Amino acid sequence: MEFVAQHPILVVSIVKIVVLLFVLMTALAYLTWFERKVVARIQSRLGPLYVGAHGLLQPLADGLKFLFKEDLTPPASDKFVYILAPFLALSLALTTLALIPFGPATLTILGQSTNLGITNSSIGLLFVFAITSVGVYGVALAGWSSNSKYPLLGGLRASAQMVSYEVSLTLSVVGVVLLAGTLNLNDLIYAQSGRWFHYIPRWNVIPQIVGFICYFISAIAETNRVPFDLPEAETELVAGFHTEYSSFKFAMFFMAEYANMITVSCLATILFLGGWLSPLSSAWRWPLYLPGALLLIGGVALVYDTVILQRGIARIQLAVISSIALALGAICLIPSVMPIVQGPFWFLLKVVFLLFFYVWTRGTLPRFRYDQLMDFGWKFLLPVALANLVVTSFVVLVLNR
Amino acid sequence: MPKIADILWIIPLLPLAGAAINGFFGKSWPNSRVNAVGIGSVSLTFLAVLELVREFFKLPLAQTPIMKSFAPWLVAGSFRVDFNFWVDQLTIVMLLVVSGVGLLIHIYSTGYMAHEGGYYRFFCYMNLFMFFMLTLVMAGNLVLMFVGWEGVGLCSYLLIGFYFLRKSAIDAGKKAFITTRIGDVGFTIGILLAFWTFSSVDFGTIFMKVENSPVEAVGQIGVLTTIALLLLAGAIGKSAQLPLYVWLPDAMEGPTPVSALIHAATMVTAGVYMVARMHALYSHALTAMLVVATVGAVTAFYSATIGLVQTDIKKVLAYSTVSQLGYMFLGLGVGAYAAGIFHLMTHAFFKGLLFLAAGSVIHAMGGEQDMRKMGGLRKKIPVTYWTMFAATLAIAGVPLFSGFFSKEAILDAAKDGPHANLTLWVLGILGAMLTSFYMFRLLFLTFFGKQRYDEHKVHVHESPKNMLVPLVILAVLAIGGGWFALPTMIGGPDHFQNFLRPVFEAAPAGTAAVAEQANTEPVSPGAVLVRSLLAPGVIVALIGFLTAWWFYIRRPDVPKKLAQSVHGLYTLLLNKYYVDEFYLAVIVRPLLWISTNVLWHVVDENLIDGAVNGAGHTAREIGQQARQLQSGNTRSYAAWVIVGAVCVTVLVLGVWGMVR
Amino acid sequence: MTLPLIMFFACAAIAAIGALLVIFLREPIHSALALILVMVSLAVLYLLLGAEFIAAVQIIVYAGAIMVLFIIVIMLLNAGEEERTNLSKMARYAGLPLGIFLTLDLVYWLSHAAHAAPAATGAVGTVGADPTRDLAFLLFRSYLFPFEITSIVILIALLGALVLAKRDS
Amino acid sequence: MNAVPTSYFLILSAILFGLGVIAFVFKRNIITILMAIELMLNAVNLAFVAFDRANGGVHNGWVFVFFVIVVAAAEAAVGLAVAITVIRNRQSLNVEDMNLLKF
Repeated sequence: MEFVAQHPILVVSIVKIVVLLFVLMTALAYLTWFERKVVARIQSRLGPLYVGAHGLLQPLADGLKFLFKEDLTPPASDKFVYILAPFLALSLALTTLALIPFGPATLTILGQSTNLGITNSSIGLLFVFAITSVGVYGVALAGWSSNSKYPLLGGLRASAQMVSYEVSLTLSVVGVVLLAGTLNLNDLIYAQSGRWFHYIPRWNVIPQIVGFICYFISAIAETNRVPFDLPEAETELVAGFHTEYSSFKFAMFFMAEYANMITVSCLATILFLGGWLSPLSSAWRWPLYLPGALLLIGGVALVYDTVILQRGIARIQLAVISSIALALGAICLIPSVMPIVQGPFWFLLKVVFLLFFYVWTRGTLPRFRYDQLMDFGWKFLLPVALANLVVTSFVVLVLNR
Repeated sequence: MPKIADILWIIPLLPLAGAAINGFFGKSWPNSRVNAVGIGSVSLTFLAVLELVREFFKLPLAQTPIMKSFAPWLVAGSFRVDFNFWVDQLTIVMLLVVSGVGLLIHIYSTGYMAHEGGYYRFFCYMNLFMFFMLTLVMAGNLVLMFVGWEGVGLCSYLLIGFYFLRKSAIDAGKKAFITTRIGDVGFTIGILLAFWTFSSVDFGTIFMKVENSPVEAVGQIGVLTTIALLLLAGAIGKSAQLPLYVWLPDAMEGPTPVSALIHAATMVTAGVYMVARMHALYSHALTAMLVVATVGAVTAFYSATIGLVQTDIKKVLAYSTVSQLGYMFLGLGVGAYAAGIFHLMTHAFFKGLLFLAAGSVIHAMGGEQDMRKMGGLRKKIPVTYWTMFAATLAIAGVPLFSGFFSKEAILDAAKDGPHANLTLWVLGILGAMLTSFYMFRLLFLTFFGKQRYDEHKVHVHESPKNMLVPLVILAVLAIGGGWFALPTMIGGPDHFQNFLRPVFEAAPAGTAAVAEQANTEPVSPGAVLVRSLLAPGVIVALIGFLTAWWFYIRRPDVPKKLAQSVHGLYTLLLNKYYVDEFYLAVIVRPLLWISTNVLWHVVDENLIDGAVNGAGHTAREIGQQARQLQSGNTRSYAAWVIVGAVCVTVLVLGVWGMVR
Repeated sequence: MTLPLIMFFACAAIAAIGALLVIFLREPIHSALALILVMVSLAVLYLLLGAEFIAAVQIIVYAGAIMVLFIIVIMLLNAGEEERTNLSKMARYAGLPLGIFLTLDLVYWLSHAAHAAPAATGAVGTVGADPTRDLAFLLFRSYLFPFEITSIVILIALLGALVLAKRDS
Repeated sequence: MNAVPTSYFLILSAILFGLGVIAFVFKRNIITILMAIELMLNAVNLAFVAFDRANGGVHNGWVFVFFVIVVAAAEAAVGLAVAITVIRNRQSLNVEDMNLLKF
């Protein structure tokens, strides 16, 4: 016990990890809900509706279903690897988030000032890439260990695709690193603080627009999302690498995928959209109230919804949610809390925006053919990223002169 | 413009370039372009030489000879050979002769070879020859000279065997090459000995050291004499003296311009030039001098006798060349170096002319070389006739013609020079008589009397311009080439010898000879004139002429009678004293036998092959055993790698540990 | 017993075990996984040595690229269990003892070398404020030429691999 | 907190290297043999980094690790390509079947 006392950092980290994990899990669950809703709207459907008000309990139902389904393991499969694969996938996907700073270093726990994020490595960015690069194994091993045709092909495709797009992913980011001159994610964000002409925020999106686009495209590919979701192309190989998986192992892959989405979105936010920095001029004071105000408005809206529209169980549920929203709004308006909330608020806002973008593409774009995919990755994306890098470095050189 | 003296190497390099260009690209070129390259290069050389001469005359005597080293060539310990050139009066003369006559003969060849195959090849070889000859002449040390020496030998071989489809031509080529090589063995040893003695091969050093060493009297064989004799061996081979003259007559297998340039004007005189160049050495080795003189005189007489009865026009000229070379050696041998060189020059003119004229005759007769099938050509080909006539007068030593002066100078030196030797002089005189006889015989047989050829078969025609022009020029030279010495006829100085004096005055004998030449007892010019006109040489020349006239114009039947009456002698002469047969029996056959039965079947097959095969066999045996290691199993290899690694670690770390 | 020591021993144990597994597992893919395990633990050790950058590169290149390549190849050839043939006497009788001997030898000497070398500087971490920056300067200033050469090496390897593996049809 | 002595790392690297060597001899599967090589390289890298820390100052050791990694990547690419071709022709992964290169 005194060992722990010697190392309070451990305690702090553990606390942060637990909190983050809890938040993240819920986020994952509701990301699925979000996606289904949005896609439904795009396809002019209603989406999940019956489980709870606005289908808000749908994720919960899904989770239960996954838990209670029979867990099949193909007899011919390589048991160890078969089981290992999904754990690998999910754990790696979650690990990445440990490096994401959600807000400036303002929090103080157990006398230790720490930032809103689990670690703050001096080369955080590299570690993020390191972990994402290892993320391939989950898929590949899953494909191999199932010892069946479709998964094998899916796995091969997935690994090939991820390896190829990782290259352009990394390259597209180097521009930003050049501009900031650091690999530390916090410093990367701080490097974007400031304004052009007092109003336009100094985010990297503007100078690095090409890099941003490259990054986002390869990020989609990296996470095997539409239109790059060949590894699980239903029409060609049933469900790709996780064909043989069922119940909770499948769920793990599922969660891993969404976790990855969140990760890359967070990264995009940090690298290109100025992380937790507020887009509004710090000269004004009213933006400080924004989070609380929005939450209150949301809560009020929910109350109205509860009272007028909903009936039965949904009412209770919505009542709970709306009260939570109102409470949170109230907390956010407390002066001491207000500044702490700013960072996460903007951060999450941006991430959500990017996630919406993800879903949007899925809703609209058709799937690539495999050779097209490879050609696109190697013959278009990579050169563009390279060119961007060259130009950027040249400009940096000139400006530093 | 840089002074030629500073870029001497340009002179030999120009023809080399020509040779290279023609050799590489000439095959597909029209004759005109080949001419442009071949003749262009040579004429440029000639101009360069002229420029050099101009500069040379501008130089004060103190600065001569010009010695320039352009690059180190062979450097091994104390042995050092440079590409260095040596230009003095002697070199100047040789340069002028070589490049001038060479140029003329090149021009002549364009006409003579016009219809031959391998035109470009011919000119390539000719240019190459020019290159080597110029190197030989300008060389500043023995080794470089030897390069030129061997080079011209090579070219002569190539050109003799020019019609390589004719076996006789090839054999003649081989014969020339091998015979001269025999002499060159001596030459090589001579060079080595020279280096061993003087610890240098540069002329400058050698001459200096020689000057400081005592003169070796006759019969005293010291190192200088040995060197001189060894070098002489090479000279004898190259200049076709007894006993190595046999290759020259056969060399007539080559095209006539070749005979003119190489086997009359330039290459064969290389020996003479060499001896003259090394005169310092010879003047200190009197035995060698004597040998030189003897060889020269004997050869002069001997080959003249053979010349008497030859029927092939070129053969006659060949033997006359040999005998004339003999005269040159005689001159050198009696210490009249200048005279020898003088004769060399004049001979280059008139003998070159004779050959070219003969070539023109052959050309006219459509390839016929036998004089018995000619005759009465005087009207048909006047230019050739007149030029040849002039040349004949020159070689016969008729007063006022070039040959006269040079030959007289030599004979005088032989009669009452410092190394005078009456027997040799007598031989010389007799040789001179025979010379004039066979030359006029040639002239009469060819151009006078009734035609002995079939009018309808052979269409006699004068040669084209580009052949006649060189003839005429050479004729002028053959007549006037000797007029440097014109004053001597009235007791005046000999400009040629005066010009060469700086070179030879080093040699006591030479100066003596020259001095003697300069002041014969001061009597009235008229007396001197009379004496020189009544010189024995002139008289014998006259006798020769009259006999020839008697035999072949007045009484054409006499020769046959004579031949029958002294039949034995006649056949002996006709078969050249059976020397070739003798050599064949005594030298060639045994050599062949030995090399076949001993060297080949015993030494080569058993010893050498045995050794080589044995080595291979052992290697294979070892390999047979060792290859078992290579199991082809990668894991074994891996294991071996580890073995190596262990050895290295143990060694390195162990040793390192010890050290620490 | 301090935190770094604990971490060291943990990772060392994992690495050693992983290496052993590489030897004893027969399924190539299992060996590959074991190797990945070794690499990752090595990466952690690098962190312990304050070489963050190297650690990251270790994971990105080795675990993220090279081993992925291995696994893809294994999947392509779908390599099964390796059969235990024993054709090479050399490997059988010389290989193991020599290998072990080499190991012990190295252990012995290296431990001594360490004693010879200056004792480990106190804090985990490095001298320069930003070691990564130092490394960058080293790579692009002092070692620029070798660096460029390595790029050429990579290029050649790329082409070679392409030529070799391309099925000529 | 005090650091881990350098010699520990070195010993570990020695052990790993030795295991790599043994694997190199004892595996029959080409691909595994290539892995063994990778293992050895890793061991060497560890030694490099350890020594680097021991010497402190400028991080020359890291640079070498860098180059080693590059070479390893190249080696893996080419090696696997070779392996693939060989396997295609011999229809076997066992190096002991690839014994044509002998005598």
